[in-house]
Amino acid sequence: MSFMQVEDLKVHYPIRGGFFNTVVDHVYAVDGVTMEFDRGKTYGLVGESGSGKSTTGKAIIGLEKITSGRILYEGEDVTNARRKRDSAYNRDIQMIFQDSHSSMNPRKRVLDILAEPIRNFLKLSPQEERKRINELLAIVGMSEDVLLKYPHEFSGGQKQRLGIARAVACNPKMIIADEPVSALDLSVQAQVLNFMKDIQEQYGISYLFISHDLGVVRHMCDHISIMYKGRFVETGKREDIYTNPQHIYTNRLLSAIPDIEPETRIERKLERQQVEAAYRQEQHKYYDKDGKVYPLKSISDSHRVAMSEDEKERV
Amino acid sequence: MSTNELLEIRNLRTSFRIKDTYYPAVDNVSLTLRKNEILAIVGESGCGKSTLATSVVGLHNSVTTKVEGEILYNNQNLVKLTDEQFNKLRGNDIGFIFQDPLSALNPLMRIGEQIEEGLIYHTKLTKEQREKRVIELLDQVGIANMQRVASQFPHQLSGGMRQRVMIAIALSGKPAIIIADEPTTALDVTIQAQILDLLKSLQDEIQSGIILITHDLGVVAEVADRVAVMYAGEVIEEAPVVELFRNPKHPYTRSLLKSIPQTNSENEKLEIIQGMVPSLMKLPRQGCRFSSRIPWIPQSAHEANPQLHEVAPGHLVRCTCWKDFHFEDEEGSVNQ
Amino acid sequence: MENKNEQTVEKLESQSSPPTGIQVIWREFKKDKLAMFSLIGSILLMIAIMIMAFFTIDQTEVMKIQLLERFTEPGVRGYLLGADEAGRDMFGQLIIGAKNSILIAIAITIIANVVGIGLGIIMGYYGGFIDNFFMRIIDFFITLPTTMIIIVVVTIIPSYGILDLILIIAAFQWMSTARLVRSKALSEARRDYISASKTMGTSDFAIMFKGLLPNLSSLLIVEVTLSFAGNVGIETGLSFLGFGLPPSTPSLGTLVSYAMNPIILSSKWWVWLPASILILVMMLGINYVGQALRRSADAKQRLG
Amino acid sequence: ACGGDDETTTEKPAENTDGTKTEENTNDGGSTAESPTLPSDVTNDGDVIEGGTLQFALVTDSPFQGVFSYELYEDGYDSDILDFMTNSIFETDGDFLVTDEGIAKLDVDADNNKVTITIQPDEVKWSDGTPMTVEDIIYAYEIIGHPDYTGIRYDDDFKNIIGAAEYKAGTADTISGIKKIDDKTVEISMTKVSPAIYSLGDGLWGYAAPKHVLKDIPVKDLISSDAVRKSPVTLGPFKLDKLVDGESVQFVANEHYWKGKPKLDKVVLQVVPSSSIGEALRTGKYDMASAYPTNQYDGVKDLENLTVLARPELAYSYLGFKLGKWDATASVNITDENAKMNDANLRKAIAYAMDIEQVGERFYQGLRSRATSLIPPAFASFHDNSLEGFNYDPEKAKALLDEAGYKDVDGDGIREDKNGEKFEIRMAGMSGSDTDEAIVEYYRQNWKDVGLDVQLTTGRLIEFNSFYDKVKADDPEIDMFMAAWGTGTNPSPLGLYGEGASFNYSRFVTPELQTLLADIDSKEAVDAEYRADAFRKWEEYMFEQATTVPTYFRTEIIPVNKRVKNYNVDYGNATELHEIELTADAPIK
Amino acid sequence: MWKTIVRRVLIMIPQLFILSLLIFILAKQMPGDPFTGLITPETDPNVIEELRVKAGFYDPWYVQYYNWITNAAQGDFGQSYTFKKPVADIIGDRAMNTLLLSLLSVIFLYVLAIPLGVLAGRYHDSFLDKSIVLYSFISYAIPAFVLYLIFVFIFGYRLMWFPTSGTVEIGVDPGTWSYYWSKFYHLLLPAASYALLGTTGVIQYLRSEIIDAKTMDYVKTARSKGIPMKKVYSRHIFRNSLLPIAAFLGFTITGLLGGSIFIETVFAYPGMGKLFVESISSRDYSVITALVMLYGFLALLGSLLSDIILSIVDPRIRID
Ligand SMILES: Nc1ncnc2c1ncn2[C@@H]1O[C@H](COP(=O)(O)OP(=O)(O)OP(=O)(O)O)[C@@H](O)[C@H]1O
Ligand SMILES: Nc1ncnc2c1ncn2[C@@H]1O[C@H](COP(=O)(O)OP(=O)(O)OP(=O)(O)O)[C@@H](O)[C@H]1O
Ligand SMILES: [Mg+2]
Ligand SMILES: [Mg+2]
Repeated sequence: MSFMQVEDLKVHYPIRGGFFNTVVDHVYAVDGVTMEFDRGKTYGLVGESGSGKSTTGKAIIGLEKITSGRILYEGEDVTNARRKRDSAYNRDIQMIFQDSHSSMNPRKRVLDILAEPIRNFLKLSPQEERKRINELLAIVGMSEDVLLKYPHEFSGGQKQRLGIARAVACNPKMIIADEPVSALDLSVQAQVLNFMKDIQEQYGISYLFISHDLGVVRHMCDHISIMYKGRFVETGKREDIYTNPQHIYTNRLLSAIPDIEPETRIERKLERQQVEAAYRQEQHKYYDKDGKVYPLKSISDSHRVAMSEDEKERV
Repeated sequence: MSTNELLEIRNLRTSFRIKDTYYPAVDNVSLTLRKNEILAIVGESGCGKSTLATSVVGLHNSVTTKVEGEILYNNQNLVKLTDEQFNKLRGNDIGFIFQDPLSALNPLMRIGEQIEEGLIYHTKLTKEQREKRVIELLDQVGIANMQRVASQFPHQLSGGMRQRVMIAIALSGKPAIIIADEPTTALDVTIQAQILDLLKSLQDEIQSGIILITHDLGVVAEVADRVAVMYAGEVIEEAPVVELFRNPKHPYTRSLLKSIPQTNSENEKLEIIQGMVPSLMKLPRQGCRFSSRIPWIPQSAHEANPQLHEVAPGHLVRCTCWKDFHFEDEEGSVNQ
Repeated sequence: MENKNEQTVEKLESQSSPPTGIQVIWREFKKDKLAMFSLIGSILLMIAIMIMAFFTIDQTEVMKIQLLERFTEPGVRGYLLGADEAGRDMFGQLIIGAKNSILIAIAITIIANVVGIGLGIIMGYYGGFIDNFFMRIIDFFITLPTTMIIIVVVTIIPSYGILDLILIIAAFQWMSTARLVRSKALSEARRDYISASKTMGTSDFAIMFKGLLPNLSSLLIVEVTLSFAGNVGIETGLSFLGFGLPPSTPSLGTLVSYAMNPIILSSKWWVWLPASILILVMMLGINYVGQALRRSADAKQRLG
Repeated sequence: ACGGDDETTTEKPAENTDGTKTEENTNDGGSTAESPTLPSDVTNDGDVIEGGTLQFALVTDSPFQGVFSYELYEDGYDSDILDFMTNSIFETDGDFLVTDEGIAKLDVDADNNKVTITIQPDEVKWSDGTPMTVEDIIYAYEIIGHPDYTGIRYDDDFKNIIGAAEYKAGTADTISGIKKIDDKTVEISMTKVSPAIYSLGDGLWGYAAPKHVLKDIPVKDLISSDAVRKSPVTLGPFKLDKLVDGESVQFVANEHYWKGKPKLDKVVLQVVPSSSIGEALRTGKYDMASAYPTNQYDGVKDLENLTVLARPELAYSYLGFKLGKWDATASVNITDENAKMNDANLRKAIAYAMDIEQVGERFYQGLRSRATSLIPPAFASFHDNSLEGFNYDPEKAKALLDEAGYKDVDGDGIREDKNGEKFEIRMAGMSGSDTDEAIVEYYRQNWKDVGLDVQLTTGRLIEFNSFYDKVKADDPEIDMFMAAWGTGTNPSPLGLYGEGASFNYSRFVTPELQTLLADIDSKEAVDAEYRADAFRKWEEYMFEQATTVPTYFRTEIIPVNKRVKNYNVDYGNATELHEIELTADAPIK
Repeated sequence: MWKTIVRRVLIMIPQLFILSLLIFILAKQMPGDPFTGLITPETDPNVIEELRVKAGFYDPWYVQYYNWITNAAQGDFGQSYTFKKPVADIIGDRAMNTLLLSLLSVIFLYVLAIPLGVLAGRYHDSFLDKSIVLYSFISYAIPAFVLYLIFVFIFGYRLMWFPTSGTVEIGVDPGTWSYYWSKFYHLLLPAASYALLGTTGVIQYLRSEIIDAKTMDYVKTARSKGIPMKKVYSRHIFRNSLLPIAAFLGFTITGLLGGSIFIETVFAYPGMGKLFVESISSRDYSVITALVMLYGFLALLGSLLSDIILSIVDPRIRID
């Protein structure tokens, strides 16, 4: 049973303008997103830049104001409580940031960085705190002598691992990972991804894994949602998405992913061009007259796709 | 130099001065670019790809940078050219595309002006002719409303459009060589695909040689003809694209390929490369530079002074360690 | 498993220091001889002034009027820098004046910067309404003709002395700091480490003043240094216009404004010139120090 | 007092618009007696040139206001400018008393409280050529008395003219007391006539207004009219030719001047800041300067191209003691017997302890000297030469203090009061130049030498406006205060020391003093001898009481370029402007 | 664009209103009043009292304020107590003088500072750069008015190259060529002195802007086009660094107005700054308040001007 549900989440940013600098419009950064999370599973969130992925993640963890919608955690409505700093919710939901470098205070030593959540949430004695930190370092495979260093003295991968160590410090139930590897080189990316999987296995953490790299998402996630302009166009199990994509946007995204098969690149290019042409011709069918994505309709137990009413009939 | 060869880089070494000492960031690199081919240079961040590219166009700060070796183009050694001589080639014979098109475009200049600028110095076209050419170029890179875009400023365009403009600038002199330094890294996948397709089709059109710098092996597989893999300032492997992906030899290349999440790797662990690329000042200058990251391979497997060896036609590999290489867990033992 | 190797690599890197900390500043000073010279010179000068003013010079003695010593020339009868029209020792006045001016400038700098930095960080961190509200106030303050208002206020205060002067000037000096800090805090607050701290339950106050503030420190050092130099100037200017401190409280400003008397300007140089030169030297020194600090805060312009 | 005298207005604090120039330092000067080194006239050799242009520097740090009408101006600098182009209808002697030599003759009928003014020459013309008539004299009264007049000259004195109040109230069309007898004569009836009438007091007005020009301009618009601001029609030796507002004026000779056409062609008057006047004179930019700052005497003292003339100023500085309060409702001064400073010996001791001689010598190069009485020596007939003043004598001061019971009981060098309690005197002083600050510090040292602890009210010298605010309000923080009075040409002390005088800042009144003051302006005092005697008695009384201790007499210096042929600044026989001649085309450098 | 300007102007109204309240109350708090200056034995104290009553100084402050602000809103700032003229007339003349002085100063300043800043940035770290930086620091560090005094002394009196007071020579007729020359001639020394000491900001800003610009990617792009270095500097680096300087203009003028007090005092130039100091000592309330309002207004205008210029020269900033 899912331990956390997000219901019809909306985050709208006002656009000010006009003569008196009043709100003239809104950016519909997140515009009605519904998700639920099971323990120990990874949920992928994919979409092009600006589609609202990060905003969704930040709204869930409480970094953004929610315009409307609800978040239920262990059966309780935490929509408002989530912004309270020392709530259980805050302790149980943690985040890993895209830019590992900027996610650590450059003026703080690793010791203080790792200790921050422990001091806030666990209230341990100094010895216990130190013990916990050493455990964390062991988990991410670093020795104690890094504690006195500053973040800039680490490589990207190391920093990202420290970021993960910090996120797991208080045994969270879920970690929101916002593009945790997109700034990393291939080999380092592999390190971090492996590592995230290890931890998940060990502690049963759930991930909300945000990325625009469909290859990585496929590798990591059990369940994937494709996002476009603040809404989901398609959501389903990994297989649903990769083997049976329904929405034209999903198709287009999938066809654009480069593959490391040079032999078949000519075919892929042709296919890509076909999908692109189809997308251009048929996209009106997939979006309403305001260019918005239609509501999701289930097409199987796990697989839901956005479609208009008439489209649905056709299916 | 055969007629097919556009550019030949021989033993290029580019060093940066840091605290009064010169550290080579590109060390003894030799490469050849042929007509109508895309030569991809891949490698991890900091391995010297951009340094190499900038050396070819002579954009290094001469005070803090030392460029040695030869870069032969049209029977001239580019390394020896003065800035003025180089200016005749830059923008005319050699076009350059930068990674981040936003910062690479002058924010205060109209797009049209920026494309036109090179033409002023390299052609004798009149103002009208130049303007016509700008429109043509924009058309060529697939921008629909050329007229309007020409009169806009960079910040008014989307990322993909900006990169197209950068390409138009690079194309403006009908260059024989185009150097593209990570042209798609800042872009979304769908846009990346469009830009790559554009580059490919342009190349068919204008028959120039392209050096494409990237760290994304997927991109390489999509467009490159030949690939050079760099590690720590050196080229460690060079091969035609299919050969490289089918038959990678160097341990680094092999590890790299294994670390890409694959369709079938879903629940498996990815292969990783231990450690990290040493920083410029701490690069090992002796022996196989990759050896420290594969410590389970005995030192004896490495060459004392690793050289490029041709292992198949057009396929070069540095050092002999590839012969003894196996992945760490393939033997099941872990060297602590 | 793989950690062993990493540690060796890390060890090589070592020597822990934050990216823009004291070490960078120190390196910058070592590179720039002039800045180093200015730093040491300014510090020594100020220390010397303070020591002399507090320990070796008797203010009542210096300020005693001795009509017979009127306009005594430098070097005569032990008057190192001569005497003014009331026969008061110029050297003593210079030291006491410098002490007063420096202390005033320091006090103004501290008050204005504490307010400016505090407010700036709060504005930048919270943004939104709080930011807007204070921004309007700052906008208002910035358009105020500061010199004029200060003059009006000065004429209102009945017995106005050093403390009043400090408070009045400080009241009009915090805005630019607040603005600068706000804009930096605004961009800094968008960085992920702030978000990270929020998700880890740190209180807003701790984030602002323990997390964010240290990251603005290099900028602030520059700001504080240069505003210190500016504040020496303001006091001088007010004295020149006749709205500064009374002559019984010598300051560099009062000494310099003796130059307004044409006779003193043209033939009694020892009355006004030493103070002018002291101001020049001090400000120059502080500016060179400030420039080096600024370079160390801005990686692009660093020398070393 | 009469409001229309140029000499007085230069003394006014009103001119001190820049805050750094207060009475104290603009018109520094000393008594003639003490600075004999400087002459009051020059005679230069050399051949006189035909005509020529006199370059005149008006020393001020702010622009002049440019109200060129005696009835309306309030700023001293405007009167300096007016001097060149207007002429009082009366001439005065060395005591500033009206003589018979002017355009008009004054006849006083003291018994009937009437005066008659008669135009003497056959024809006097305004600068535009229109003849002057008695109507013009009357019109001046009608301006001041007019309901729309907002200036300062409609005062109690003016109300002395019969019918002035009714005219002011708008209930009468003319001032009934002013009667035109014929084209040359006017008769003015007054409620009372006192000796002050000869000093142009009692409401008598010394100027004529060009009625033919002004009559069409409503009185309330006069002050902004071109007839006052830009092209005044005047009676003086020169007439206004060109004007740069607030900065400079060019005059040309008035061919209609009643004493004959001036010898100069032109006068150019320019505002020069006090900080640069010395240099300007040195480099020969100007022939003379008005109100040359005394503390810059050094700057001109030794210049070859100049002669520095001097004359006593009609002013004195003083140290006043607060002895009571002003009762605003009853408009009287009330002396408080128990006032802290109500001990003549204490006051005298304070005065004897001041080393005024040294201050005058050192800070003012002898241009200020110890004042001995409350009447400046310029009023030769009224000034009491026999008074010695409180010459610096610290021993005497100590003796007086001991005698009065102010003794140092706790041995800290500072005297305690009669009851043996801490005794601190608070003095208010007006801020001005740095010199003023130094001088006050010096006096405080002097007082400390005799064991008196004098502290400054507010801890520093007080800016002019606040100073008068505080002194006027009898601020309890003030035990004594240093200030100065310009006396004007009418030395009558009633307005400054009388029971009902709000300017009597020491608030000292006694019946005896009342009588003495009344005597000075009594009917009997119309007799000059009698009046002089009354003055002296009052002076002696004030010296004995020492409630207002005169500190300095001041000497005004007037640097004059050596190309000016003859020039005399003595009040009695000053060179008239139309007589000035030059010996070179440009000032000598 | 127009909308923004109109909006900004509308925002000025409450700002100016608050400023007016502030300065009015402050001004009334000053000890003394315009009539204190009339104190002399020659003046009847009752006359002074009467004048005070007539001027409304005994009314409650809000009544005085109301009367004043309602008139001021209609452009009538009252009469100057000192000059007996409408305040607008006096300030009008003086403001004109100050604006002329400011304008010429700004021109001189830019003419001097821009080449120096450009050179310092172009030859960053060279001897030339160091000399320029030294000069700019000295000009900042030196107590300005001392140098002004020395200039007046040397150039005005010792060398007699320039007039030392006033705005125009007496005797030249308004409207003639020599009149304008005389005006210009009177402005020359103060404006040049100001410019000489006021360059620090512009030089420092330009210099670091150019040093920054040199490392920008777009400069690399320009070089990769094969444009001669000279042209890279002129078309890209200088242009991009200089454009923001244009926006400084508004602020520079505002700053200059503030500094005008010193210049005008030393050079005996009758402008607003000097008028202000004079009015303070004569307690000429109506002039003080009107002047502060004018300064405030000009400051607002200056910043608006800066924003407008910036939005014109920098296409990234759009105000609409
Ligand atoms: N504070 C904000 N105010 C206004 N608009 C915002 C704000 N933050 C985000 N947006 C807008 O909301 C939309 C969604 O942004 P979001 O960062 O969630 O996208 P994303 O999918 O994470 O993109 P990327 O892949 O680039 O990180 C974008 O159009 C963005 O411009
Ligand atoms: N101007 C410079 N001065 C000193 N060192 C430099 C300079 N430019 C680059 N380097 C160093 O040279 C090495 C190679 O840098 P280069 O930019 O060529 O790498 P790259 O392969 O292009 O990396 P990326 O993928 O991150 O662009 C790096 O270690 C870098 O730190
Ligand atoms: Mg994002
Ligand atoms: Mg690179």
